[in-house]
Amino acid sequence: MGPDTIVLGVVGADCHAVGNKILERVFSDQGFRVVNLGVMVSQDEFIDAAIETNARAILVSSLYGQGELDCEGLRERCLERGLEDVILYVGGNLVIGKNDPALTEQKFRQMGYDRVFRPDSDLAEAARALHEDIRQRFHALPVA
Amino acid sequence: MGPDTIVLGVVGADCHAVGNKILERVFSDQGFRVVNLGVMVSQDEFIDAAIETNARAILVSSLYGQGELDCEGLRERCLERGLEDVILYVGGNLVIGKNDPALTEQKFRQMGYDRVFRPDSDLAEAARALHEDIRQRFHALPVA
Amino acid sequence: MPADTDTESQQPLQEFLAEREEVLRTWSTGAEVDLEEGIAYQLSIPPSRRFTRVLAEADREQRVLVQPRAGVALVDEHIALLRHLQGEADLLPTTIDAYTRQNQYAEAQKGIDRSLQAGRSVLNGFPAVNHGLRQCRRVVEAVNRPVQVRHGTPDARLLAEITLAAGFTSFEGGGISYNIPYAKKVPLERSIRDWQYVDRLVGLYEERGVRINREPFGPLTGSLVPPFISHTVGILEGLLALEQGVRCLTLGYGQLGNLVQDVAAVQSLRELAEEFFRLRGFEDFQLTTVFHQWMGGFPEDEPKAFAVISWGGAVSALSRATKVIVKTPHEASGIPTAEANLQGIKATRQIVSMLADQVFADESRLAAEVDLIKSEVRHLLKAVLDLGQGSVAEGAVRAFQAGVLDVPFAPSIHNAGKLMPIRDNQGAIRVLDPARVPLPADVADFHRERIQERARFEGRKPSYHMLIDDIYAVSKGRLVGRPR
Amino acid sequence: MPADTDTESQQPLQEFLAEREEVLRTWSTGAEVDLEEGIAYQLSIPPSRRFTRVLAEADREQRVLVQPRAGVALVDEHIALLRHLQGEADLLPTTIDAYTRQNQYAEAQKGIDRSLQAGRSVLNGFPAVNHGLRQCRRVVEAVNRPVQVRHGTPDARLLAEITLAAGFTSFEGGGISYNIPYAKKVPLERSIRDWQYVDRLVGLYEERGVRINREPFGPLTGSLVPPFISHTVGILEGLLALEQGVRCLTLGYGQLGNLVQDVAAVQSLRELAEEFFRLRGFEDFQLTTVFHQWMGGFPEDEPKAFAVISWGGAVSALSRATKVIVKTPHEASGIPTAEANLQGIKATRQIVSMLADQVFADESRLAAEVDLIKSEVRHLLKAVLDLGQGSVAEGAVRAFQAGVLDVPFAPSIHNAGKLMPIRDNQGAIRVLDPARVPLPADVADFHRERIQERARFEGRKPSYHMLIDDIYAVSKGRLVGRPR
Ligand code: B12
Ligand code: B12
Repeated sequence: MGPDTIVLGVVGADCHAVGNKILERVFSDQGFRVVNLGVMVSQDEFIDAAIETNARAILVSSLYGQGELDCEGLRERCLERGLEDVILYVGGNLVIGKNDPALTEQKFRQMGYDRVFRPDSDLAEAARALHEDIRQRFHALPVA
Repeated sequence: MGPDTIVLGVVGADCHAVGNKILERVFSDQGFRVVNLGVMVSQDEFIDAAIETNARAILVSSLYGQGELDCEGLRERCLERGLEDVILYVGGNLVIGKNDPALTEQKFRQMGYDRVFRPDSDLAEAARALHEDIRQRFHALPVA
Repeated sequence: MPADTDTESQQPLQEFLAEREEVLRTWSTGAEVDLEEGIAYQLSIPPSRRFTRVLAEADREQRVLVQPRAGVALVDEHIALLRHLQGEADLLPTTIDAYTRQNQYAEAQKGIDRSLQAGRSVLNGFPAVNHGLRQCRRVVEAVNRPVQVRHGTPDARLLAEITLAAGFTSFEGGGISYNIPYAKKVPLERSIRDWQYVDRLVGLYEERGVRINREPFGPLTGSLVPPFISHTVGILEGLLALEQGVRCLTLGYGQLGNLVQDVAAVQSLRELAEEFFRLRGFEDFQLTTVFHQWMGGFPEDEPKAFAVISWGGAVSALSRATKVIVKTPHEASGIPTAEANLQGIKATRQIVSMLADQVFADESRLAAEVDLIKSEVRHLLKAVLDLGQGSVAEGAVRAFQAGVLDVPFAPSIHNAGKLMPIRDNQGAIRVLDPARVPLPADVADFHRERIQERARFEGRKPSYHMLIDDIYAVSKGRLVGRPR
Repeated sequence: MPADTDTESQQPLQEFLAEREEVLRTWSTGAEVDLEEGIAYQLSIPPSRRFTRVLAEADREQRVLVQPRAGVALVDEHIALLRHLQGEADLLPTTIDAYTRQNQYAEAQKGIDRSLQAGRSVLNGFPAVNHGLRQCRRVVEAVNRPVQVRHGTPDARLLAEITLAAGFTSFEGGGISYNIPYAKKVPLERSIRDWQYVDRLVGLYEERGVRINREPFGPLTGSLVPPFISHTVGILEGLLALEQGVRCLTLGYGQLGNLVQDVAAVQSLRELAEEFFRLRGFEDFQLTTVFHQWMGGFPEDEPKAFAVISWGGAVSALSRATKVIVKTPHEASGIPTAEANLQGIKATRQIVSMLADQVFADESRLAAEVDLIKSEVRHLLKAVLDLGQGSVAEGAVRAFQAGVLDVPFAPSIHNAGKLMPIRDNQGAIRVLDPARVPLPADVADFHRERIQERARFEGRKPSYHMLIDDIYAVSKGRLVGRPR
């Protein structure tokens, strides 16, 4: 069993590339096969790539503040297109303005994202969480 | 009739001298005879000087935060010692900490000060106010 | 007036006018624009609200002007925002939202509608195209400072048509600086051409006595871009603009953090631009500079952000830039509130005016750094212009194709992304590997040696890890990303 | 060990001990003090909580340590305050209230009682004498950083007895710097003598292996004091302390605002102190420097205060002082809350560590300014020491009597107050009229010329008005007080 594949990208009309390049590096170092779509990725591009590569997770970044608009409906669209189990992570400066991080997390959880990350998240920890989530959802044996 | 005499000083154990030197200068330029007692002046020293020089007003500064303790009772002490009409002004960083200036003003008004000045007060305006207050209290003819 | 370049690089006027008709049809609000009416309107704007005048005065008096970024979805809210800032700011912005920057006007419309519903802006800027000329004019008229359009739009033709006719007196951007850091797939030929249109439009206003200020975006990705790269791009965009008839240019630089390098960069930028503009036959231009406070990742803690802002303000003053673009204490978190924005301006204003009487100059390390940047830029610009065989635009396109121009961390697929910048032991940006960017051999050696000096100090090899540490450094309270 | 000065200047031990008994009887809490027990306690303090160790390390690593001011009336509140600050501060203070500074312990007691009633501190510091040794020890033990006593006390004998026995490892002040700016009528002979007592006490601890750091108060009135005045006072106080057996000294300087002058001041302070300490026969001492962020009037607006704080932090880093004393965004208004205090520390920490890798040096204007200060101080110190005919203390007293030493804006009647400082056109402090302070003729001319240059620029004569404008300048957003 090779490394798990994940799809990475910055959603919408967002051009912030620095964090994306670092995420690619860190998640590769942490044992994932990373399919990096770069910046300005549409929801369908994320889903196409996930289907094509049989990815376990989609990691969405949004930095520029319009994430609320761009991220909405991705979970539903995944289901529509037959991605039932795919793990959805999202991170960055997700909404406009300086906000209570707890509210932002709640908002994106409700949209169907499994985990929500702040800009200063520890990436090694995020990678560990992802390994664990994948294990639980895809590799865990039914408990006897 | 010569210029009105006023007594100036920094009350208590307060050593802040810069503002005091400037106040002396400005009030002299604005036509007062200024008796400057400098820093670290006790209530009785203020009153002694006012009695000796037949001063119309006492200008108390307090910068170092303990003004609340040092300024209390000056009005009563003036009355005790026969200074019935003397005008009392106070100014500076009157209390400990950053406070609502309105509350501070109220507090010192209640102690019997006629006017209360913030650190960034316009001194020319203060001098004008003092001329006016002296006129009203000492020179105004009874209206027919 | 440079005889040969001029005619060659300009589109015949008829073609341009035909293209205009098309551009104005790309969104309904284009119909409101009438060039003659726009020129007449611009001519009615008093000098105190003209960028070019305020810049010229500051330049003469060696004063640093303070300008924020700001933009929200709805017109009244945007006006309220600018009014909140105008007391402390010398120049005002109108920052455009990210959908408009990609010409996604339908998306921008959704953002406007959602903002109306939500009672707060869900867009990261002001969708000027959707609001159209009349509404934009309300903005310009509501304030008492000159207002500039600030964005990041590869194809800004319609945006320029609307906002210039509406009375904005300055327009940021350029065919390279608003593509490579801001777009993914837009071909450089395309964006340069579309920006030639914008500059041509500005040139038409200029011909009619309306001077519009143009400001190439200096900081590029704002992420460890060596001065010789951003200077070269800025000067190329300046030349491209001059060719189309622009006459008032403000070239920009994003603070990197080392005092000597930053001051040297501002000084050399101005001197190099003068040099190359004249070399290419332009004599008649108004040149100023803009210094951007630290454009990379900020610390989240507000007092720490104030320190970064203030240091940027200090260096803008010591380097005598004509204006400084201000960050806010909310930078790491999100679009600032009006209040946070004002706080950034106030801190900047204090330090800029406190240091107004000091210059940082006549220093030997400074002179050395100025010389270094100059020799780098001359070398690089020559290579670019040679590639273009006389055409600045061609040169720029081919240079990016060949990796001769290479912007670190840029999202564009048309950028090589191979040049590797790293801070030296004093925090100046050097390049470990210039990749295909031509640097004189001794200069490349100098860069490597400075990085080696740091590597020895830190007891580790220069590598991508060092670079990543540098990326995070300022937000973690350092300039040089030392090993943890 | 300097043979002659030592014996001459030190009181016979028996006399000192007899005086001690008296001192300890001046307030009830004196009875708690036992020198032997104090020494034993000090010896039990771990190095991480000793000033001298933390300073030595920072000095070796060329790091700038960050220290706030802080003190409130009640012990538990004071502990909570220091704990709030210790995460971001390297060194902690205990700032003493103004009654204690004047030995008015009965007034201080009223302040404690009123504070208990009011549920907030009505004193502007921590009344350490009233609280006594055991309570002070609670403070020192409650935190994980070294703690210093910071005050402004002409007669600090009892305060020193109590706080040193309680485990504070540094003690600010000196016979000149805690008299002239802080008192009105205390004779200089008196305060110098009382500080010789304090230094002798520190010397006794030193002899027993307990090194206590001593820090003369560099900024004096914090109001346009030329570096040559404060340097001269600092070096005199250093010599007075060394004579009594002190071995760990931190000399201070208050930022004036001109980058070159400030960096030159820190550099020259250290070099001059070394020079004169050795000249007077002292070889064995540990010397460091402290840079005070702007000590004059602050802007009331908090973002503007942050800019002033950050600029102070930046210059402390560029000048490589050993530590920086931090102001807060509440400075213009009142004693800061714990939160505001922490904000000042955070802003300072960010800029100090961001600039940790840069020094401002090797510059010709800097070298010129360093030379200027050195020749001024050498000239002045020589005059002072000559007046003392071998005695530092005598020299200091006679120098103030004669106006040879003269501190601008000092409240003391023993200070001439005739020297007139004014900023030059770049904001450096110069003297228009040195009055009776001896400056070499060419130096005095240089000062006047620099001020004349400004006067010409402003189109007005140098005068008291210019000086007043300079006093208000920083709080109004400038450094040089230009005419309005
Ligand atoms: C550099 C920068 C730019 C550069 C980008 C260059 C480039 N192409 O990359 C330029 C100057 C071009 C730029 C442009 C704009 N920017 Co910008 N930019 C920044 C800045 C200063 C730093 C970003 C950065 O590189 N940080 C360093 C990297 C390493 O951190 P990062 O991006 O946060 O990524 C990390 C984390 O977020 C996290 N993360 C992200 N996604 C995910 C996902 C998962 C699953 C996990 C686990 C973690 C994770 O991990 C990443 C790596 O550590 C930030 C503010 C800041 N952070 O200080 C603003 C900021 C992101 N920009 C902002 C805005 C608004 C814009 C603009 C719209 C202009 C404007 N209106 O001001 C345009 C965008 C146009 C567009 N189409 O996108 C706003 C967003 C506001 C908001 N959310 O409310 C910010 C926050 C500034 C601000 N406070 O206003 N920007
Ligand atoms: C310089 C200074 C010092 C110098 C003073 C040198 C000297 N001898 O003069 C030194 C360093 C010695 C010092 C010491 C202390 N200081 Co001090 N100091 C300052 C500082 C920075 C500037 C003061 C100044 O000179 N301003 C310039 C002059 C022109 O303005 P001004 O003093 O405000 O005076 C004007 C106005 O107040 C007004 N005014 C004043 N009185 C009156 C009266 C009338 C009738 C009118 C109309 C107007 C008026 O007009 C004046 C002229 O424009 C201020 C903070 C600030 N303002 O930024 C703190 C400040 C005043 N100090 C303060 C404190 C607490 C102290 C200390 C107790 C130390 C400590 N705990 O930190 C000691 C005092 C010891 C003592 N015994 O008094 C606090 C007071 C706190 C409070 N009120 O809550 C302040 C506000 C700083 C702070 N935020 O903590 N200080």
